[in-house]
Amino acid sequence: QAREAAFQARIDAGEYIEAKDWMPPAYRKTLVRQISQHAHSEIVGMLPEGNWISRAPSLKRKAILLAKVQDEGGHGLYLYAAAETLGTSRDQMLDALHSGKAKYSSIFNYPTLTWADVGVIGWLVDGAAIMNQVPLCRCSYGPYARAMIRVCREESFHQRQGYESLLVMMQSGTEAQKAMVQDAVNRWWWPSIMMFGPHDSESLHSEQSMRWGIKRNSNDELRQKFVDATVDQAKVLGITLPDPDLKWNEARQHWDFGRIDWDEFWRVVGGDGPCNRERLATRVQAWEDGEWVREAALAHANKHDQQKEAA
Amino acid sequence: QAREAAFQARIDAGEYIEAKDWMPPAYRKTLVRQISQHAHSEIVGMLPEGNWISRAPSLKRKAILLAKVQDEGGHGLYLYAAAETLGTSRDQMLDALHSGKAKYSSIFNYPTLTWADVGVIGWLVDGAAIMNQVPLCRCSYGPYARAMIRVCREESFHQRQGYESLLVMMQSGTEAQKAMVQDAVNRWWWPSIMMFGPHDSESLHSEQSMRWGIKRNSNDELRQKFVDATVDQAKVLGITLPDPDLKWNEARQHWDFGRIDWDEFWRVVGGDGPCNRERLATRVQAWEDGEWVREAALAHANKHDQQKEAA
Amino acid sequence: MKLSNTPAQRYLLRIADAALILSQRNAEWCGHGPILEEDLALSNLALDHLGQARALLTHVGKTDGLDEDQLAMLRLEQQFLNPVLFELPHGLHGQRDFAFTVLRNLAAATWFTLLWQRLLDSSDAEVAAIAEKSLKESRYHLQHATDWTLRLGDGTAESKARMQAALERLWPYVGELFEADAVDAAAEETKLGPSWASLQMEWRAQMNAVLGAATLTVPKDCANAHRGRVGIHSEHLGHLLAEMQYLQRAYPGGTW
Amino acid sequence: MKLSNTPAQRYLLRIADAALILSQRNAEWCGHGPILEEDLALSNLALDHLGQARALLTHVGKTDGLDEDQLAMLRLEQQFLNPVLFELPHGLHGQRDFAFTVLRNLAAATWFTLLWQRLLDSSDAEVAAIAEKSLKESRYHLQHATDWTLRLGDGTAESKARMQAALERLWPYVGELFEADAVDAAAEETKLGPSWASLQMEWRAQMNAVLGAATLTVPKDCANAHRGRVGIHSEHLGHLLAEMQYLQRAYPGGTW
Repeated sequence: QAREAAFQARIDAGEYIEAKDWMPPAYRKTLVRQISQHAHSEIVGMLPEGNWISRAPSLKRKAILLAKVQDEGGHGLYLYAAAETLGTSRDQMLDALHSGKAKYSSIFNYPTLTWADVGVIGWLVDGAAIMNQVPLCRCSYGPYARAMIRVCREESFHQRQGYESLLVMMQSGTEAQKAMVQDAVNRWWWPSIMMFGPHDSESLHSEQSMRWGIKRNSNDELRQKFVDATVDQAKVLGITLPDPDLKWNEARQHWDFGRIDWDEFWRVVGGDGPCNRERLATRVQAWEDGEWVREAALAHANKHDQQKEAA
Repeated sequence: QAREAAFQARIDAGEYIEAKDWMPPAYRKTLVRQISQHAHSEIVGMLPEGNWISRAPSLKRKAILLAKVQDEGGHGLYLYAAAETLGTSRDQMLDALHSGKAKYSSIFNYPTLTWADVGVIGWLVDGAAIMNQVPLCRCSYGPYARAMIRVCREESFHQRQGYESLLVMMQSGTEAQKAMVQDAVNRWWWPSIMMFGPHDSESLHSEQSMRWGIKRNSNDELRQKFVDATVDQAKVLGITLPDPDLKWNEARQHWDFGRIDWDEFWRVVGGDGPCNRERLATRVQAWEDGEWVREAALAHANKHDQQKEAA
Repeated sequence: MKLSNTPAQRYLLRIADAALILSQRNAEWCGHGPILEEDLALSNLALDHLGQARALLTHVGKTDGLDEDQLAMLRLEQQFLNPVLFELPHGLHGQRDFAFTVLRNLAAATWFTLLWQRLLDSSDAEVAAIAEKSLKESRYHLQHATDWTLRLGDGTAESKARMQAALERLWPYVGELFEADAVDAAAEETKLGPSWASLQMEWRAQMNAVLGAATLTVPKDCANAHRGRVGIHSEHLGHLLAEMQYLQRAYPGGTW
Repeated sequence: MKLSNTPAQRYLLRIADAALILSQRNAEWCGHGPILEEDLALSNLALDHLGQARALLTHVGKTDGLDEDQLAMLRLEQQFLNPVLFELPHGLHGQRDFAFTVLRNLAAATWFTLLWQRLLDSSDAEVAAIAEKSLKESRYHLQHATDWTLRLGDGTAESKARMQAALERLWPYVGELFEADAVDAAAEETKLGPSWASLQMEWRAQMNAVLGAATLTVPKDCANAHRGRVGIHSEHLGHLLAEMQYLQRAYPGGTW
């Protein structure tokens, strides 16, 4: 009891909690869930964009995309490492992903259908992710906060690259390219603003997470911030956001936007999005196909250790 | 001894030998080898052309190609059936193919690299095959001769289709298409004239096969006939055959042609052609992948029979 | 590609593309079948669907002066209107899963048979004529796919497990075959053809009967998430088209 | 595509295309590696090779006013000059065989390291500069591939069997790396770079050492039947290019 109060006091004082510090089991559990989910999202998130590496339209774009997807894998790596400081192994977390117990960001259950999707994911999806993640750089758990600082720096870079690639197509491209960009925006806009999660009134866990300094802003707050920022960027691009209800609200000093299709949101979260089954099956297959490699690496390391001991 | 003489007399009289007739073991063995090799060639021969079905440039060409490759499978079917009349099962023959014991035509160890290869295979490879096969329609073994009549009819059709597709490209196509046709002819010409086998002086088995009425013309005779026929067709097409020594010999009333690279011929026959390993591996994999299907079909048939008996 | 994209054209393109893309998929078995006879049967199936697609594409393009190859080889992915079911690869990662092939062909043949039957009464005489020829083919395909479903469902323990797994993979995609929308409603209105939703009951009854006889368990339905019919496909179609259209695009202006 | 196709261009294109096509292949692992760390390592390898290819292509195209993308995206298959080894798929039928990937990367890194080393002395200063940067990368690739060859060759019975099988599949393609021809001779003559044949002894010595330490058996040599270096490829390159070049061809005149 006293320990909990002391713990809460440290958080309230803005101190970082470190791996060796005492923490309430529920805090630990919440963090493992959140960090591993974030790590899984990076790993599964490699697949939709990875789908276009072989078909990137220029060598420069291919290099940028390959480096970006690689960065996502890197984010996965240091997020798993951050979660491991809380006492859960990477294999345990992967088991939870592969068995369907752990979640990953629902956005990756949509398919990438054209090259413009790659740019739009950079602009909108990474943009929304950054809005969600920047506050986590001040998260109360030190290892997570430090991982997020690195993640956010790279994500902003990706977001600018994505936006720039769209700008090139919209400003110097052919009509077919412009149509491709608009089509991609039409498909990704609503899923992107769903990335902030349900309305505050429907959001579980939020209050406790706020108190623990794991969450710093409400879903609706961040969503509004994202919409406000994006509307201007869309104008510069010269594309139309697919929401007829989008308009400036002078009183609120914010952009109003239309009703989100929460049925779709929950359907995709629940497993019935266009790609849920395939994404998971792809990860599971990669894992299973790689089993003999992991086994051999382990066997080799063991042999090698024995030889060293024997020597 | 007397039986052998009587057998030879029947052949000399131009009679057909049928499955139930007595025949010398060596005659049977030679036929099984030759017919199964021919059947294997049809099956393996589906692969190089099959490589272009997904990429055929028009729906009409796709339909023609698909039908053609299907015909080859059909030829395989009735050739296996003809060989089975000699007491060897299809599974035994396939085992021999998959283990590398049985051969198939070496021409299929070359890759199909452009769409024009499909037309050139029709024109040159099927053309050479027909030269080899037409005499077999009068082969002494009835079931084989009858199978060959059907095979030859379809092969001539394929040959005309192949030639026609080249003609369209050469007469109405773009420069890039014409270059593609010439390139394909450059690659397939020499392998095609190697299809008639080694020079008569080097050819094993030939004499006995001639006496048995399994072979009716010598390799060099057929090769010359093929070259003579093809030179004119090449002129109509407007392509150059890649042999600087090709010229009309007034005295022989035939076309002279350059030295064949027998080293290459024997290398490919011996297993070191560009595609030998892959062709065989592909067939073996299809067979292995299909094992559960064949087992299930058998299990189902057995169950079904038992149910009928029980009823 | 100046296609007017009238509702009638879109209705027919959905069918034409279903046949075309399924043909492209089934042709991938050519030379790789588990049994030579089956290799031939799948090529035959691919040929029939290719023929159906050609007839419909030719008909659809006529008013806009577009031929079958312009429609097949020069449309972009978003302009293909087949339901996603038809574009799925046979196996997830390059493999060919014969169980999936058989079950998709069963689902497709059941659906095509019902559809052609109704299209016999199309107000478009050309469509009715195409349906008449195609119906005979699809009935044969249905028989063939039914036979194999029974054999493999009620074969060995392994074949049953493979069939059930393939069925689970396939099932989320069948919903799209029966969604109602404006294109569909317009076709019913003009008597061009039936709304696809109206085929659903009969399709389910037939599928349940065959799958039941094959000792397979029909999976639970899930909400349909697929919208190939309005040009929003899976990630697989783009790869398929990259191959299918490559020559026409690499050799522009060619005569083939 | 108005490439002069001088012997010097062809010599450099062989190297550029080797790097480009190998990059395309290794990138296929992105998101599918057996271990996350290896996923990243293979992407990194692909990125390095892509960078090498871009530098060389840019250099090769300069005199003809062609940029890297025109060379990469608009050449036809017969104009690619990489040895066939680099275009082979990781597994025969769509699968990714990590054993093959490791061994090809070992063969490639050994070869690239020797080649870049000699190209440091190229009479073409630009080539020498590219070689200097690339050599550092290839040395790292070599270390990485060597580590994995040892691990998997001398790991479990299964991994050893897989490695040996992959080695048998790969070996018929290595001969092409060391064939001498006129393009090669001209490069040696002008000191543009070494004849590839001159790398052979050292390559074999290094490979034998690593494969031996990995308890693998070096297969018997066979006559080289492959001629990718003069534009005669395997059936695999066409499929790879259909994907790689699709967008440039489907959206002509685009700015990316």
